Amino acid sequence: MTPATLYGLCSAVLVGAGLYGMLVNPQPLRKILSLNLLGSGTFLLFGVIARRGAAAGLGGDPVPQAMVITGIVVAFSATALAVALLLRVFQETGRPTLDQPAPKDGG
Amino acid sequence: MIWLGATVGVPLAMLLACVLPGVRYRMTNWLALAAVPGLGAALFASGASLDLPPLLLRLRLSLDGPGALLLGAAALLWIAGGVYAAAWLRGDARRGRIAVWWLLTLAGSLGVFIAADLVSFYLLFSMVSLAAYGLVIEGATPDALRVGLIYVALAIFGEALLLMGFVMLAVSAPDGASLIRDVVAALPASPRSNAILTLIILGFGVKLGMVPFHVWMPITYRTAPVPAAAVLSGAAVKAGVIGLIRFLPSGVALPGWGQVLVVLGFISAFYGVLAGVRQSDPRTVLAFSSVSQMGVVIAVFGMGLIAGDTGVALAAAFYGVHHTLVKGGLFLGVGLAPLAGAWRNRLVLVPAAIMALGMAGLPLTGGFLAKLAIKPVLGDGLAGLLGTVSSAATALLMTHFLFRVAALPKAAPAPPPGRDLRWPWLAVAVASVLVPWGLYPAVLGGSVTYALSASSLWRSLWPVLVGGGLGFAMQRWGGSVILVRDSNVIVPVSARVDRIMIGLGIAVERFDIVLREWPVAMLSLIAMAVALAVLMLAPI
Amino acid sequence: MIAAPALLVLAIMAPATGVVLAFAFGGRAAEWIAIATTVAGAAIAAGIAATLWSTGLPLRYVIGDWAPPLGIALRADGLSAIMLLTSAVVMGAVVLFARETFAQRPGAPETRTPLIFWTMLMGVWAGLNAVWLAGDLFTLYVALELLTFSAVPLVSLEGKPETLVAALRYMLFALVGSVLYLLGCALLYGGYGTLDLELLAHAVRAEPVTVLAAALMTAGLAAKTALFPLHLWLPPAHAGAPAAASALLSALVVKGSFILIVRLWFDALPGVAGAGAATLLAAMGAAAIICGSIVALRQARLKLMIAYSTVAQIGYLFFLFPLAGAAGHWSRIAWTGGMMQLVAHAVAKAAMFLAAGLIGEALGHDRIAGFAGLGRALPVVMLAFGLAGMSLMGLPPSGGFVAKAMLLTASVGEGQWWWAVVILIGGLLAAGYTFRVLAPALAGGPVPLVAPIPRSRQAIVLGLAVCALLLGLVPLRPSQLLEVGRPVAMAVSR
Amino acid sequence: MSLALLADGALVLLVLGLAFWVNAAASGFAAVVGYVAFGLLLALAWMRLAAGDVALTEAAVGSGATGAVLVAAAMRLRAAADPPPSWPGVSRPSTPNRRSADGRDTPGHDGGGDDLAPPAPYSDSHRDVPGHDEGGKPGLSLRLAALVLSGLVTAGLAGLVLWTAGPAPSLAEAATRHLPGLGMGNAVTGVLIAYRALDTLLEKVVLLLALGGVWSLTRDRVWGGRPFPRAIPAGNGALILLARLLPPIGIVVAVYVLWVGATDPGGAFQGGAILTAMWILVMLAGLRDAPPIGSRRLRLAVAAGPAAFLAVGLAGFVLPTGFLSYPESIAKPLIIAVEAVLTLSIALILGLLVAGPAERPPDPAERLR
Repeated sequence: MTPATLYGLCSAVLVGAGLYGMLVNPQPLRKILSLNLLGSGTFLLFGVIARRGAAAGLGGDPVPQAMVITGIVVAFSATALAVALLLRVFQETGRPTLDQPAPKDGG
Repeated sequence: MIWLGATVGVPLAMLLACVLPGVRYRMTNWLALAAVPGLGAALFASGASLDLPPLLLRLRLSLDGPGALLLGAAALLWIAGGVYAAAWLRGDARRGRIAVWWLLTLAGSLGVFIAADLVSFYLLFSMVSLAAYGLVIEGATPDALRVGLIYVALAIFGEALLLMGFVMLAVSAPDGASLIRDVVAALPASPRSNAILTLIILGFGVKLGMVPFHVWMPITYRTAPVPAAAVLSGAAVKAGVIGLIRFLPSGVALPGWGQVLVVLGFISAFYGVLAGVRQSDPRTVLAFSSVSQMGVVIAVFGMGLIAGDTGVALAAAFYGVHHTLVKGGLFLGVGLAPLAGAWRNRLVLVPAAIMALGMAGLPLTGGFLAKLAIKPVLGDGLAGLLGTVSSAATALLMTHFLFRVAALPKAAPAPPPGRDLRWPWLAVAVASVLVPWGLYPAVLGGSVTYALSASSLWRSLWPVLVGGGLGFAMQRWGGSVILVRDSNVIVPVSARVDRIMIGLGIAVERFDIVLREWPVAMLSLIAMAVALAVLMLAPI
Repeated sequence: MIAAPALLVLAIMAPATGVVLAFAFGGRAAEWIAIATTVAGAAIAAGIAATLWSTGLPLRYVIGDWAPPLGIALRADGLSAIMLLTSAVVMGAVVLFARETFAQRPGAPETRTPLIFWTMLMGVWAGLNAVWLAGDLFTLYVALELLTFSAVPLVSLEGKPETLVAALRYMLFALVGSVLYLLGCALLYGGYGTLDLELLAHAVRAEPVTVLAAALMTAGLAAKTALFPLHLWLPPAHAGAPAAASALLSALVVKGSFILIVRLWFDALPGVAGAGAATLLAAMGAAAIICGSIVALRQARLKLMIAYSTVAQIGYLFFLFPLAGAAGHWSRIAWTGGMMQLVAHAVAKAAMFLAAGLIGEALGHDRIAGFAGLGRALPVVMLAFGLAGMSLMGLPPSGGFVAKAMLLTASVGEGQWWWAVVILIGGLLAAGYTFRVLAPALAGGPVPLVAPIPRSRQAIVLGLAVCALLLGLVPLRPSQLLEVGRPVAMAVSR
Repeated sequence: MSLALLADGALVLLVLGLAFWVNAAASGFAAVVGYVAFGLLLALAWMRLAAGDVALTEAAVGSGATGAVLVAAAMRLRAAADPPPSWPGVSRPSTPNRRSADGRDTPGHDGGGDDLAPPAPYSDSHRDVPGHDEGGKPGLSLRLAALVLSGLVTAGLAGLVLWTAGPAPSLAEAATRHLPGLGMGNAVTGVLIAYRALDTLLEKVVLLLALGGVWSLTRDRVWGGRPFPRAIPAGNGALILLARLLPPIGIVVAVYVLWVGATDPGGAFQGGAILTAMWILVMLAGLRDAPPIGSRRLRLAVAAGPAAFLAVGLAGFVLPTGFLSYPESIAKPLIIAVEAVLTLSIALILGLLVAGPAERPPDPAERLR
């Protein structure tokens, strides 16, 4: 058992936990959190793969690491946008919910 | 050949001109011209063919004997119908739109007779079937819309069957073949031949009003404006006849399929009469007569298929020519009847009687020759007997029809209708007699002497007498036996179909709502990933 | 004169630059930047397609001269070319159409919707072109996110509660899809040390790591494509967006993730998926066609009906996997047919949504029951709607007919006739929902319109619908342009 | 080895424990707090995986900035449940639904004919009480199925991790080989700014679009105005002190992080995130108001970084190596310059993403025309 394997297993569990939370949590904010867990698990898998690719004096393969950095920033932007949407939904309907309100009349 | 291109091209060009509103509203006056190139093609271009040059699609138009017969008759009817429509629609606010649908239907109707490859045949066949929708609903009443819906649903259903059949034909054909002739030649040897024949027979059966797909016919012809009903019942239906001519294997005996066709054909032939005599609206009666007549044509094809007879195409086409002119003409006459006032007997009823009983084979009429032409195909056995009985039945139905026309309410002491309504009607009536007599010896190679022999005259006459007599008797004394009413099974049936469909729709919608629940959709997503992985791993 | 391969870069960078500039200058500038981008983008797309057409060879551009696997290559094959062209056509129409809706009055203070609309429009385009051209799975991930991030604000642009909720649902579900896709990328990188499509194609073996990656990525992308039953987000999102945006979303955006599945199965991981998985995808597609069409028939509102029709039409695309998977004539037919469906649906659906937008503006509502007499009030719009519907039904002559006829041919030719039955039933149902709109519109006297609709906007919609019709002139045989850069034997199955 | 492994094991257990907490916590706020802690621990894990750059990013962006967004959201949602606002400057959501008060808050469905109304979804709408975090979980069978299926995914991934325990294919060698030509020492920065610069460039566009997306949620009448419901009053001594003391240090650190990014862990994102943190601190302390989103200067500054990157990329067309390549002689200064501008823009964008859409109407003078 190497540390990389250990973190690999951790990432597998995080992915599962994220998926489960995404499914069962009814509140959108909690869904956003679960989504971040899912994302973290995915990034961690990149990290494990990078670690296993350590070579040329580097502690890990820089390519997947760079991808993770890009990924984290995208994930943050996603969180910010989703949260902003959620807050606006809350402002408009008074409920933080994913239930589709009936559309009003209009083209 | 210029004529072939113009047959489809001229109506389409006129259609394009309708983009301009000014032209559109005047177009009704020119409708008759649209079919003139078709007539020209039938007269001068038989045997020609034309490859359309566009870069992308390879289409071929060509004209053979049966095609020319049907094309000529259809073009004649479209011309007469066009003149009639111009007068009929004068001052009508809807005339612009009717002209558009008319031209589109016309292009398809004439085009199917000259389409030589699968794609252009399907295209033109769809055109005639679907554009007719616009003519049917022109009344724009809720009833017309309902009828239009039933019509178009069946038409599209038929198209779907045909599309599948054509695709299977193309797949079975040698590489790259797209001409109907080539793909049909490969049909009997195809492992899918049974499926293909089923699809094709059902697909064209819808067009021909084959029972039980006939339901659209009576309601449609009653709803459409008179000139439209005339061209639809006379010319447009023949797309189904040319379809069977083109797509049933010729010169190869397929007795099993032939028997199926004969049975289906005679069922339609007799059902049409039985249902028709119970109708009060003469247009509905005519529609049921179409069901019956097309049934006879289907039976003729069946006998041809049993024997592997190559001549059946010409015989069926000849029969079709007569039916085109008579049926189209009779509709024009029905439209005229209420307007004819005091002239009704002279102007409408007498010619109508000759034409109507001609359909049953009244000697010396065109129909007499039509019956003569299919006689050898039906033979002397059971089919021949049924053919004779169906002639009698037709005579009965037509007698009923004539009485119904006579019973139409008269419009107040009106002057005789304008010439543009009278002439096309009379012209078609005359053509329905003269054209068969002209074609019979020339095209069919039939012997006029034989036709005029006493035995053949009598063989044709007695079913007419029996049927006509029965019909007359029924009118006088049988009113209580045969309940004449404007029955329409369609509406209750279609309401029931509606209920089932709506129930089904609601069930699917309910299902959809459950699937769109967030947890359910997420579950589907993960399940899909797992299932894909399992399926992909399984063969490893 | 720019070298042809450089056009690949410009195809992505032109709209990306547009986004940056629109942000920097805002206000009225955004609209003009979008228009300039549209012109440039169309020229670039045409240039790429023309090059491919004349040379018959794919184009390739290595970014910064860093060859894969370390660097990234852009690649244009026949598929890219037609998608670039389709995007350019639809974008052009949408831009022209939207100028009225999202105009910024000169001199007036900047308002919200125009800036956001024009910016996101260019964002969508950048994302799409990146999807069509990128040759690297991670670049494709970023491209997908470009699409999501620009599509979500378009959905909620009007700020009504139901559209906000729709946008949130869309966003969250799409993000799950993205993460699953990214997870697959990680697995593939771990297995083969590259994410370049071409290098992967040579390296992959059918082994657990590849299979798991393919399964996760396909599922994630299917979620973003709204493949039934993963379509929970599509109907409210596409129906709630402004018409111009709906046209983009339905016509193009869902196709982005679909093309990515195609890239995965046919280009990057050939021979991995197998017939079973292909059948599963097509079965889901079949369910989409049947259920989506039936539910479309039940809709009372036009835009929801059109959105459900998108759910159904997406289904046809997935027949590509069992039909185009093997080598041989029928596969090539299926390939062309599937791609024709992609293009024809894009054009026809855009026309339909734009027509729905005009109808909504003219009537002030989009209840189908209230359409009586519309045929007389808005003849050109209803004609466009009818022509687009013809293509969806698969009636000749139309792009939809060519697509469906070829898919039918392929399914009969390969002995998988059950797909053919579904295609035919789908055509009947499509006819049903189209006529449900057309029939009342053709009847009755003219209805009063609450707003006049300028001729020019009607002409745009009609133009698109005529495009869908003209696609029907494409011959029913494998297309050479579409096969540029394709391996001779496109094997999905082993 | 065993001790280190033990430490790793403990860290993993902690991370997983927090993950479960995030999923299962009773209130949304507690879950968010758990998530921030989770992010910080994850940064440690990244250090253990020898990924210093990622660790920095995770700590600054993944945990810090994301945490800020989530905490603010949780507070706002909670504020609706407990009337007194618990965060300075954040009032109750302005319109607890005047529109849906007119009886339209029945669960919606999207369709239905006029004749036969379709069934209502069996959704959990009635359980959605404003501000209440719990309730409305799907039924037991659904949860079991979820457990089984996500368990299967985990098992598949875990199986792969165990199966392929050996060294993975790596591009480390190739990545280091070309670094001298770029004048860089940090391979991760090399990947981000050179080898895979296209991804980075596109991701900048993603950031811009995300900002546009957040701004699009502004109400029309306050378009162009400033974020936050009202200006945060300068009060609260400790916060002010912090906000005065930290930023100068933070800026120095950020510049340093950016600078060393060329050779050591660090770079534009990390530096930008630190700047963002400082900026948010200053805003929260009420020392500086959030800028109006309609400000021309703000827009230009936000676009400057991506624009500079784009410009340098396009300038590459004059070189034989093409788009997004750097001439070897000036590679390093060029890259540092681009990164510097990028850092500024990133800091702004991240900060604005945290601040959210505008909620106050703009001064007429500051409206963009």
